[in-house]
Amino acid sequence: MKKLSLIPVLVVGALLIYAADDFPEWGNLSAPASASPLSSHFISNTGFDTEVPNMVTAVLADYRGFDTMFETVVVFIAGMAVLAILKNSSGSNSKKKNFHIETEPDIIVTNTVRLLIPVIQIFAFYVLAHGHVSPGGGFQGGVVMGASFIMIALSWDLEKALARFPMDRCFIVAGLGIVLYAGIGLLSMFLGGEFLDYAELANVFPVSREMARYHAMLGVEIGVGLTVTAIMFALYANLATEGRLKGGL
Amino acid sequence: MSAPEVTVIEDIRPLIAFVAPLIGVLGIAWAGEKRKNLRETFTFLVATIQASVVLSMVPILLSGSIIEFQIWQMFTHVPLLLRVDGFGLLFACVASLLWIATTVYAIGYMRGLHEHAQTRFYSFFAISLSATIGVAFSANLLTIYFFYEMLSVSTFPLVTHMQDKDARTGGRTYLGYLLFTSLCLLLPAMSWCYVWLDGGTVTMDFLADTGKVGDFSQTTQMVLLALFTFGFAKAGIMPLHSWLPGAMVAPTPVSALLHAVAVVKVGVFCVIRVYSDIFGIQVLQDLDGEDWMIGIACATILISSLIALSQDNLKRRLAFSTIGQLGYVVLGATLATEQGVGGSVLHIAMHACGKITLFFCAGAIFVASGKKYVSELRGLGRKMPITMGAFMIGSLSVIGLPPLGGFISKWYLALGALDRGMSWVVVVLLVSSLLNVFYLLPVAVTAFFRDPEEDQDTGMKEAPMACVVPLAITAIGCFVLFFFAEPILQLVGLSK
Amino acid sequence: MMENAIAWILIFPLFGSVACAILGMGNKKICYPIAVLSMAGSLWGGIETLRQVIASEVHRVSYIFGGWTLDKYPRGVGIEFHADILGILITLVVLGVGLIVSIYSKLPVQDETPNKEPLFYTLFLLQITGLAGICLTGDAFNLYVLIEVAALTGYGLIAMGSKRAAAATFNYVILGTIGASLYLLGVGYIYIKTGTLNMVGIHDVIVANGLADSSTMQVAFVLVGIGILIKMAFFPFHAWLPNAYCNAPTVTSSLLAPLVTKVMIYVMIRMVLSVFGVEFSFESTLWVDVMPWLVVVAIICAAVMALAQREIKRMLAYLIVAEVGYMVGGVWIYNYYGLIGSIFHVISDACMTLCLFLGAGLILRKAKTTHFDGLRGLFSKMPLTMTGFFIGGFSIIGLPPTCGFFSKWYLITGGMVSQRWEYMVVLMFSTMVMVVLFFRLIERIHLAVSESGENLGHGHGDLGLTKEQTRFDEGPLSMLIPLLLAATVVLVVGIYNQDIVNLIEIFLSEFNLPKGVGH
Amino acid sequence: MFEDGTIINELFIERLNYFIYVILLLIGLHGMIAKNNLIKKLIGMSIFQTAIILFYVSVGVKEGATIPIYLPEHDPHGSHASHGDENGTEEAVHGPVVLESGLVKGYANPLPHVLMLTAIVVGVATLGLALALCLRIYQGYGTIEEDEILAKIERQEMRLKPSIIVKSADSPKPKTSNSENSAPKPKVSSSPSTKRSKARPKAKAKTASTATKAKTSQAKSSSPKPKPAVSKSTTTGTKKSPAKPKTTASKTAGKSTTKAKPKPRAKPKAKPTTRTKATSTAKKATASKPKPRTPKK
Repeated sequence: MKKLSLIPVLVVGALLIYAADDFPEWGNLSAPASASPLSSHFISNTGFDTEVPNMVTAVLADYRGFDTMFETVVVFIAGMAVLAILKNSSGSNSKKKNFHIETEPDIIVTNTVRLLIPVIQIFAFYVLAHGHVSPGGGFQGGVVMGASFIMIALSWDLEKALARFPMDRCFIVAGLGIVLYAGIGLLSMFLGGEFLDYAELANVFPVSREMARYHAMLGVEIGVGLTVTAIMFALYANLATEGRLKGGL
Repeated sequence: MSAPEVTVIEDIRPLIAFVAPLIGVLGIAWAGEKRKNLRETFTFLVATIQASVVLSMVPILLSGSIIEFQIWQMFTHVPLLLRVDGFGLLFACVASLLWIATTVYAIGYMRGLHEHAQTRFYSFFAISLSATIGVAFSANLLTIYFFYEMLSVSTFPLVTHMQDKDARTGGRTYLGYLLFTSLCLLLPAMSWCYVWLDGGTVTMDFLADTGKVGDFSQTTQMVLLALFTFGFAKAGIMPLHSWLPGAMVAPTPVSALLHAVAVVKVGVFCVIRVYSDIFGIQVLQDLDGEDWMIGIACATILISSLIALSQDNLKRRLAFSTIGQLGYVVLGATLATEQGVGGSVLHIAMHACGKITLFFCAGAIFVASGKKYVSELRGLGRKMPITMGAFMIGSLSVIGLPPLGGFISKWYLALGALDRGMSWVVVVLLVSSLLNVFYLLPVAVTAFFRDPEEDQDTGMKEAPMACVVPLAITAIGCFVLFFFAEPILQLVGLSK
Repeated sequence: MMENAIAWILIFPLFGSVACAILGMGNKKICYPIAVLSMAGSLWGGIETLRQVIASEVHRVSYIFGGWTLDKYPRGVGIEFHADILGILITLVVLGVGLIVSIYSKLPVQDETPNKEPLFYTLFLLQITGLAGICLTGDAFNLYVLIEVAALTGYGLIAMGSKRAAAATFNYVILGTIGASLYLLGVGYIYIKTGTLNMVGIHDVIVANGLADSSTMQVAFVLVGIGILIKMAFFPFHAWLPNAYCNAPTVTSSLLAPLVTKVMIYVMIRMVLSVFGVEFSFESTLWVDVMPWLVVVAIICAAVMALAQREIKRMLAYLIVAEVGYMVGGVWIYNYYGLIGSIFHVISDACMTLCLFLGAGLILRKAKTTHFDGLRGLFSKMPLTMTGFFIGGFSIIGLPPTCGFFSKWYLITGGMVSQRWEYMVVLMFSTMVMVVLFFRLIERIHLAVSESGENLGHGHGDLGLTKEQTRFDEGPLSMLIPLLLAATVVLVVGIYNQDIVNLIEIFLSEFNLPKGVGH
Repeated sequence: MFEDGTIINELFIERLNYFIYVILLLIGLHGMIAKNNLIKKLIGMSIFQTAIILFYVSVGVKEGATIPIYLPEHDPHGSHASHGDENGTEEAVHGPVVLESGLVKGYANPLPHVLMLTAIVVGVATLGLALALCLRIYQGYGTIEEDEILAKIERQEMRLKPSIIVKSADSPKPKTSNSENSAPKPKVSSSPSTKRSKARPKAKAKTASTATKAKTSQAKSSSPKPKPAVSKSTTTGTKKSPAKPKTTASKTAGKSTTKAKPKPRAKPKAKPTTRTKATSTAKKATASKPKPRTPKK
């Protein structure tokens, strides 16, 4: 069986190597991908269209904002699906495993974490908000934020983390993130543009059309950040406890 | 097969004749097992409506026009079109009139035997008749196919009515043959015509597109002819005949109407349509390999008659007889002469009347005495004189003796054969008539002239009135048809 | 509102799903009406878009998200929704099926996944969002994202089923990820050569730069093609499908079975026709020579495996695999009629599979099993369900006037025009297999005979069952009505096939497809 | 050695990234297909996706270009050093401008990065979901080795199979005590088979199963008959002919194509009466099974 599985693998490999011969050279400036009107438009016009210095953020949240909305939805789906799979699923084999730790959490660890957490969370906000000018954005910020809650769960126990961020609230926050994202799109649609045409927000906010895009992007990133934060923590909490949400690692 | 200049009348009546039974099904199902009389009233009512609608169209046809009604556009260029021409109307008349008789008979038969699931029986019976009328009034090949399949499926619950092991075997053979041929032979053949004829604009209309198949090469034409002939397996041509004896597990009214009239006649009706209205007489006569088809039809006639001789089960014997008689009809179509086709058309009516009488009798015997086998019938003629008398008449009609209907159709068939210069076909006809005598007459003779067995219960008498009256009527019909051959031919438009 | 109808198609279920997730925490009962309403709203958007598409001169609606309109910006800067007739037709199928299933879902979801209704409906609506998006999107990468949306929700929905569902889903995850990743890789190959992700843009660049002979594009075609074939459960890659659909909850299988494979076939048609173009796909690759034979193998194997099953849902799952073979074959026999047949079969197969799975769900609910041994007497117990179920069955066989007949007619005609006899023969073969499958089922239900052929009753219609077992006992109306609705749709699509085919012909008229001799 | 046009030059110098990604991709693919452990499959999946990410990012590389963030001199808001954006009027004066075409080559292509951000997120989501499935599978079957799961599923199905038959068979005549007695029998007899089917190859089990199959099919065929005088273990029961069940059994055995449902006779010594016992033996069997196999690896 293992030998057999090599056949498709090698066939795929041969195909890919065959095609690689035809690729433009690595880093070639005149390669179609780099020289296409699309790429040059993104590079030359991002500032003009949106005033965002970070092209990746602009492409992510505005030019291809629709993609990113569904990307957020994918994260949301992952959380919902994991919950759906693991909820009430305690099977026969799960009870023999009991990791309940009787000892108190280590004082050094907890105190260090206590100090670290505000820093991490502020850093998360920074990554999120500063995504316009430096690498960063909603996903990255959200993951860092989610990590801070996971850290609580790791150093104390899951109950403490869940007390701060209960599972119900997790999903409400995640949902709100999507509502925020899609809501901004919807609002711009009601203002006369297409769905996600942030420029239309200039009709109600005292900013130029470009700056409207700029600010709406921040709103969108916050939405992404909310969803990612909540789902990252929810994923951890569910996976670590097989969906029972108590005990755990 | 229609006269060259015709006026076309738009009329909804063909649709009414088709839809009436379908609506009737709702009433039948609603009445259900609890209100038997109401249910059977519905059946009777629907049958009467259908027959009267069909009959009401006869004067229009006789005045030289045809009726059309388009239901909907199926494909580009191909409408689901109902058209009433003489041939179709004749078949519709036969089917719907005999349905009335069968309804009455079925009431007697089913109640006499206390059969189960009579609601289902009557419902699907009505659907089958609806499909039969649909076939009769179809104006093109796809329309006919449409109703043909409807008939195949709607008769399945009737064939498997007994719901036991035999029913399963019979049902499997039945559907296996019919659906295999229609889906695997007919569909490609139709698709072939549709694609390769005249730039895909051919509707395969029976009126407008006659003879267009002649554009194909001889080989292709021959393949198409074979596909169509065997594709309509309801016609029971020899290698594809065994569904018919298998379907005899059904209750007798089903065998009587469907397997003597509706289903098998739909088969030969379709074959005639293809031969005379898709290929056309001229194209067929020019086709080299067409003699093969005549040979197959003749072989069917002879072989089935020989098999019928060896059957002891009365219904099976009649079934094989039916196969032989269907061979006559196909033979007439393959002869591709005016006279031959006329003979085929007549034989549909004549044989329907004769064979349904025989089946009615077989059923009546079963109801009255529970006997199924020919060898058990000794002396029965004295107990059931009307039944056996009708059986005698039916037999003679099928054999083809004047003054009974069967004679005329055979006469025309023979004329058609002579037209083509195939005298050997006439010989086949004679030999098979002789065989008919051998396997049909002994039944009546045994019943009338042999002494009853000793242990026979003496209390036996005629079947219920509801059974006897229809068979008497159809027996009389065999006489009457003898004198109505000419009007029928005039209706069909062949009489010059 | 009207001009954004195409966006509303996705917005309704998207917001509906979030509403289910948030509001459903408090009150589980609210999820069902939300789902039905958002499906209805979405369907409205679909119908409105269809109207716009038909009304427009070029028969397509282009909608670019974010206001990156073509008059001011180059094509492909924003993400485009590109609704041509084909796309919007399949979208309507998705939405219609979604609406019917959402109505159907009330009781089975309550019973089969207790306390998980909000989760279920969230994933359900997002599944529809993903599938509808796949049909509409005009961006190759956005298509990948939407495929993953549909796939991930599908995993979640299936895994809520029986215990075995988890293992089945895991297989699905692995194969599905391979498929989607290969597609993604293929898109990367396209991008490296064309520098754009917009489907129209890709096609323009391929034509303008003459990329047909480029080995990169050839491999991209293979990668995209195989990725899609895995996703649509084409025969050698079908392993994930039967187990996943059999063990899924009733509603899940009724939703996924009609849609997922069909939508992926739509993606293949779209890739072949609109993205790579007719010349590239059919003239400069070997697929035309190879695929019909693979299709032959696929249909035969799937049909034979379906024959071996003794359980309705599993049998249907293999039937889907066979049907996928039909449609793929219809595309690769490469002619006008084959494509009409393929597209129309996508529509009709969705309807009839829906019919069958809804029926199977009702049978499971009332008869407690879908194994052939437990079905005797169902005709008298639940006649309406059986009518609906077998209308779907007859459609699969291809009996008129169900829609299955008409699609099969076009497929056969296509095979005839291309003179692909092997395809025609295999169509006939599988048709006969389907006759056997469904009439065997009818036998098992209708006759008092066991499989090995013994009589079970006393004769005279006695099925060997008690009175209670044959008494009229239909399923709940909320399930029965959707089934009958689906059965009606099967008939209506059949009867009005000409209207649909006319639309398909408008779509196909812009491609240069061989029509056969004399056309 | 490295002249232009040689394959080595083509592949290893100019397109080294593309070569490496292919290798990674193949490793991942092989892991997904061939590995037996579900977690290892997931690791393969991650490698696979990462390889694709590497490919995309390689596409975005431009020689001599910097990251796709505007340098201060190109910043749409102007240089941060000289101008604060303290008031809105600034933009009108110092509005953003389109970058000159000559400068475009100075920035890397942002699009692949954006796409890969999306792909990463999708990968994470898939991975999370797949891990949850693994947990669920582990809960259900107590293992994450694929072949063991398959074996367990097969065994469960087999255990399920007679119960379906029994259900449908005894349902028509629930009153007759005889058929009730006979009905659970195949269920019980099949439970120890869990051990057997584990121990011996499938084909052998199939042949051995014929006898019990006869029994079960007999139960299936005979119990709904009107005559309740059908006793299960002997062949005297059926009125028609005692030979009949045997023939049908062989027929069904011949027909069973896809899955062997081995139902060997109950061993005389192991006669568990309850299900729990059966599962415990099954567990034992699985526990003992991997041991001989692991050293092979």
